[in-house]
Amino acid sequence: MAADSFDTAALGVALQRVAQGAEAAAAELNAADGALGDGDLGITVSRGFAEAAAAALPEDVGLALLECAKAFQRVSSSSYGTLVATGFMAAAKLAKGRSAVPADEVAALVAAARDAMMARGKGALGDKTVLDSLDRVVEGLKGAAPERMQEAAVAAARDTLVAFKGQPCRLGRARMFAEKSAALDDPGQLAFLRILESLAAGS
Amino acid sequence: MAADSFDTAALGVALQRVAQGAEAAAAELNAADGALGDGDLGITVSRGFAEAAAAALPEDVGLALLECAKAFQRVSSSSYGTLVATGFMAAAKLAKGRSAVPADEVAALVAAARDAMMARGKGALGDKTVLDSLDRVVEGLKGAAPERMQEAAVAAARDTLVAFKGQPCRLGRARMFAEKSAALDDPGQLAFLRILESLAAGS
Amino acid sequence: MKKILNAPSAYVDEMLEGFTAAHPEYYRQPEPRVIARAGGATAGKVGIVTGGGSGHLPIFTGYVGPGFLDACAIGDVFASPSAEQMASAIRQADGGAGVLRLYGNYGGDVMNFDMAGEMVDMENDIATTTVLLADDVVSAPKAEAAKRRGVAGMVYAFKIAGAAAETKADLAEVTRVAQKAADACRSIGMALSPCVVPQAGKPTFTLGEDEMEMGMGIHGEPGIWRDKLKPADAITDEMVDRLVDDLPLERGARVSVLVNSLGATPLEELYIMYRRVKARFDGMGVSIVMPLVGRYATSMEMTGATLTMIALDDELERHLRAPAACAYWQVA
Amino acid sequence: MKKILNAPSAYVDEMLEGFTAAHPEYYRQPEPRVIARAGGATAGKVGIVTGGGSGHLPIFTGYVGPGFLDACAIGDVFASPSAEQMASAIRQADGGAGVLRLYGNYGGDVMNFDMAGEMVDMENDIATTTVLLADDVVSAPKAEAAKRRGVAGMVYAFKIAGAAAETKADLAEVTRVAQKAADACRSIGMALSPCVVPQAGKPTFTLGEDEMEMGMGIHGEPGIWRDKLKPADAITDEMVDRLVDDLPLERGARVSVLVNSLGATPLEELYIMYRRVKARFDGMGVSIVMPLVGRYATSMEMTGATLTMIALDDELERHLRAPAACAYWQVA
Ligand SMILES: Nc1ncnc2c1ncn2[C@@H]1O[C@H](COP(=O)(O)OP(=O)(O)O)[C@@H](O)[C@H]1O
Ligand SMILES: Nc1ncnc2c1ncn2[C@@H]1O[C@H](COP(=O)(O)OP(=O)(O)O)[C@@H](O)[C@H]1O
Ligand SMILES: [Mg+2]
Ligand SMILES: [Mg+2]
Ligand SMILES: [Mg+2]
Ligand SMILES: [Mg+2]
Repeated sequence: MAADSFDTAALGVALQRVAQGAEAAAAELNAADGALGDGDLGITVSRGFAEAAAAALPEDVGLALLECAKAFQRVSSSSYGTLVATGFMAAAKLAKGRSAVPADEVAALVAAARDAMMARGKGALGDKTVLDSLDRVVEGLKGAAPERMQEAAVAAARDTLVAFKGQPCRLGRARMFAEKSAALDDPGQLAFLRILESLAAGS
Repeated sequence: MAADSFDTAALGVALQRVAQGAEAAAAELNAADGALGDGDLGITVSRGFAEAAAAALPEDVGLALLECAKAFQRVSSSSYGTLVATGFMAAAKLAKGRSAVPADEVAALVAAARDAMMARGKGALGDKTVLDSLDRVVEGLKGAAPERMQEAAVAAARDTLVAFKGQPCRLGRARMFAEKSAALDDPGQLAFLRILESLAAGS
Repeated sequence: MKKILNAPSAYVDEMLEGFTAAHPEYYRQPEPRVIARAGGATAGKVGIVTGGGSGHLPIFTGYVGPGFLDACAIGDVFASPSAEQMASAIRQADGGAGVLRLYGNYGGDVMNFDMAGEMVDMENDIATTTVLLADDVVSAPKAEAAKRRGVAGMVYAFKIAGAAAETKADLAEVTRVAQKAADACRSIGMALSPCVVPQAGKPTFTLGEDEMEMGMGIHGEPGIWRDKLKPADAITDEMVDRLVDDLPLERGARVSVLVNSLGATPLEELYIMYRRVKARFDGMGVSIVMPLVGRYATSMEMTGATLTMIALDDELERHLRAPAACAYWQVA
Repeated sequence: MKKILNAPSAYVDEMLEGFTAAHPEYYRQPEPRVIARAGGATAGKVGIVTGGGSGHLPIFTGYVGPGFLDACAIGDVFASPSAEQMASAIRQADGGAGVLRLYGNYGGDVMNFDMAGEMVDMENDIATTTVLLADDVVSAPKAEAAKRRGVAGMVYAFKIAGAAAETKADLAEVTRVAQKAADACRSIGMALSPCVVPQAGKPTFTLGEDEMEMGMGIHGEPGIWRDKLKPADAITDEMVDRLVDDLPLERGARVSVLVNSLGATPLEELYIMYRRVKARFDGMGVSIVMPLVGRYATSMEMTGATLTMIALDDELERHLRAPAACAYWQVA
């Protein structure tokens, strides 16, 4: 994604990297989710990206993103899997019919994902979920030069965790553990950071 | 029972003594039964004799023995309780209509109890149960002078335990634990010894 | 193994109070520890009574109802009811055509039921017969089959004898059918963890964290072997093998089977077992009629399962399929 | 907490195989993880689908049957089914009159069922509505009642909505009745010991040897307090109090109540609780209609119980009493 635009080939490379990174982070994410929920988040993320990375991707970037959505739907029906699938689907709609998407549209794709995920999960910004990470990443990407985008995204995802330290989760299973969840990172936000880090690390 | 005959008053005194002795032996008997069965033998014996000792006894020795049978039936439906009730009932039949029973008839009463209990429980001599104790006590009592009868009975009950050391129980719950039961005293035989000991101790 | 109760000594009586309050359309407690059909005995019908210790619901008293039993005497947890209570149950069941005593082969129960029979014979002129359930193949070798204890096979005997009695057959005939059903049943159990008898307050037995015992009885009576927990299919295979060893079946035979939880083992796991049971009988060319999967004969919160099979002929199958109703099993 | 299974990953699929093999008169598995009525959808009738994680039998899929539900999507233990499986279940339930999605308010399930609704709307032109069960009074304060999770109250909603659909009422009307039933339900649970999710292989939570947790959810979600185990009457009193606090009842009101075991807690103890429930409602001048006592919504081998109450009017009572049949609950 350091180029001025990204195509299906670039998406494929990115998925490989994230699949590797997610695999490596799975135990950490399971543990984070286990402290507040059912402990399946690492499985969800690693299986989802492994499935997406293994999928044959059409040249149409929109259809390629749709394949990613389907991959997540196939392997996980946990909240995060469904949300990620929803996000990919929304981005797919925007990208449909094109064989490359300019770098300066990436923020719009992420914003579309964020909005669709908010609609799907009936969540609000500030609830301490992955939605907050997406929102900050959108802001961070706006106006960033193509070669700085990955770095900006990672920084935004990291800032999100810092910003929500001490606040309770207000959505999902973690909502039940107000006190405990305030002291801990939201597992979904943490997962998003690990995803972006593995994307950046490989490049 | 050191006299030449026994009446309801003597029976009442005997029941008091055995009730006390059974109470004292309850924990030991529960434990012995617990090793091979359901651990309720001490409760059965102590509750049964307490109930019998508390009963108002008619002068007719037969009817007095019948009250003992009913007392056991009221408070316990475990095997031993039912068998003891059966034994009292059989003795009651023999003693009915009399206000005193000569000492030299005691062996016959015990024999009647033994036979009724064999019929009720479909047990045989040699199965390592209370039946064997009764059988040896009958033999021990035969021809014993009135003042030696308690001693003879205790000795016979004690001999029974010795004689069956190493043999497996072949009736009741303990039957399921052939090996273990061979190494242990039959709880019902042990209970019978404690009953006779408390009878003798008080006199 | 934690229990919801008030005083342990009130466990059975409070249970029965709730039981009759919840199901007044089926059950009535005319006197303490005796449950009878809500509608009372049926004139001219052979009555069927059972009885035994508490802690096995729906066994025993749950199977009182039209097409099943007429009355039941209820003991303390895992303990026999008294002969007097059994005699009361017999009187409640009496519709003038005699009463069948149909219950599990446990020493205390047998002595008390025999005594009860003598009582009602003397006092009430009620003719009684006895059929003992002795379906647990592990509890004695085949040569001493009469010494075997009765477990979940009772459920089939209750259903079939109950249906025979509903036809207004006489006491000898109902007894014959009940004995035939009892003879056609074979059961085996396995346990994974114990239960707690309220008045004892401690587990009935102990098993290691990943151990199981094959053949264990419903009160924790010893089984055949104790070893590491095996996969469901291996457990089920051994159970099926032991049953058909004891009662060989020909191709084309019909059976019913009951995969029964002792309490804690969930339905999910019974279905995993039934899947294998079905495959095994399919493989033998034996067809399964009206399979039962669930909690039909329990040991409170014990973990484990029992497998019962009953070999059917036309007569037994007809009675098995006849209408019957209680709070736990309805056949329309 | 020991389990009878083969591979943990096969737990749900093997369970469903056994489930349909045992009850072919009720259930059919037209595709993996989707259970439909043996007889298929009823033309002209509103279909009702549900879905959710495994491990709660008879919930969810057990309540497919005449007078109850039409189809169900089944997830892994304690996990949502996929949107695709839910869409299949909706298609199986569709008799041309639209489909009601009736299920518990859990985040993952809601997202997937919403997605499934969009799918069948786009692909199959099936009109759908949603009613969420949110009966657990402990899971959110009354002001945020829409955030509450759904527990055993589902059983009443399935029964009542199912009866409404059987009358061939239209989708809006069935939805109205279902929502009314859902709104009339209140539940509370208490747990004594956890269960083991097969793929996780370890207990869902831990509680001290003589501790209980009041208000705990069916997956071990936290409750109101954790303390020494109390007597049955004290536990029951607190449960009743919390329910009628949340939904006050007048003298002369009618309710049905469900005293439900989470799995290991035996029937005996549910009856001890029901005895107290009955006394409490008697004391309030509230009558109990068709009480349910048993295992209607479980968490595998968890120890504990839930109490559900549904306030009835003539309409809800009529639907509650209407004929219905599944392998676990028959109303004639
Ligand atoms: N309704 C929601 N909207 C947005 N994000 C959510 C929502 N529910 C959960 N999440 C995010 O998903 C993470 C948990 O994902 P996952 O483990 O898949 O959930 P579960 O196993 O509880 O279904 C949370 O940490 C949170 O960031
Ligand atoms: N059928 C029988 N005949 C004779 N004695 C028996 C019989 N069954 C049991 N016993 C005696 O009773 C003792 C056990 O009594 P008890 O604890 O009351 O039995 P349970 O609790 O198993 O009903 C045994 O040790 C044995 O001596
Ligand atoms: Mg999770
Ligand atoms: Mg999950
Ligand atoms: Mg005993
Ligand atoms: Mg006993």
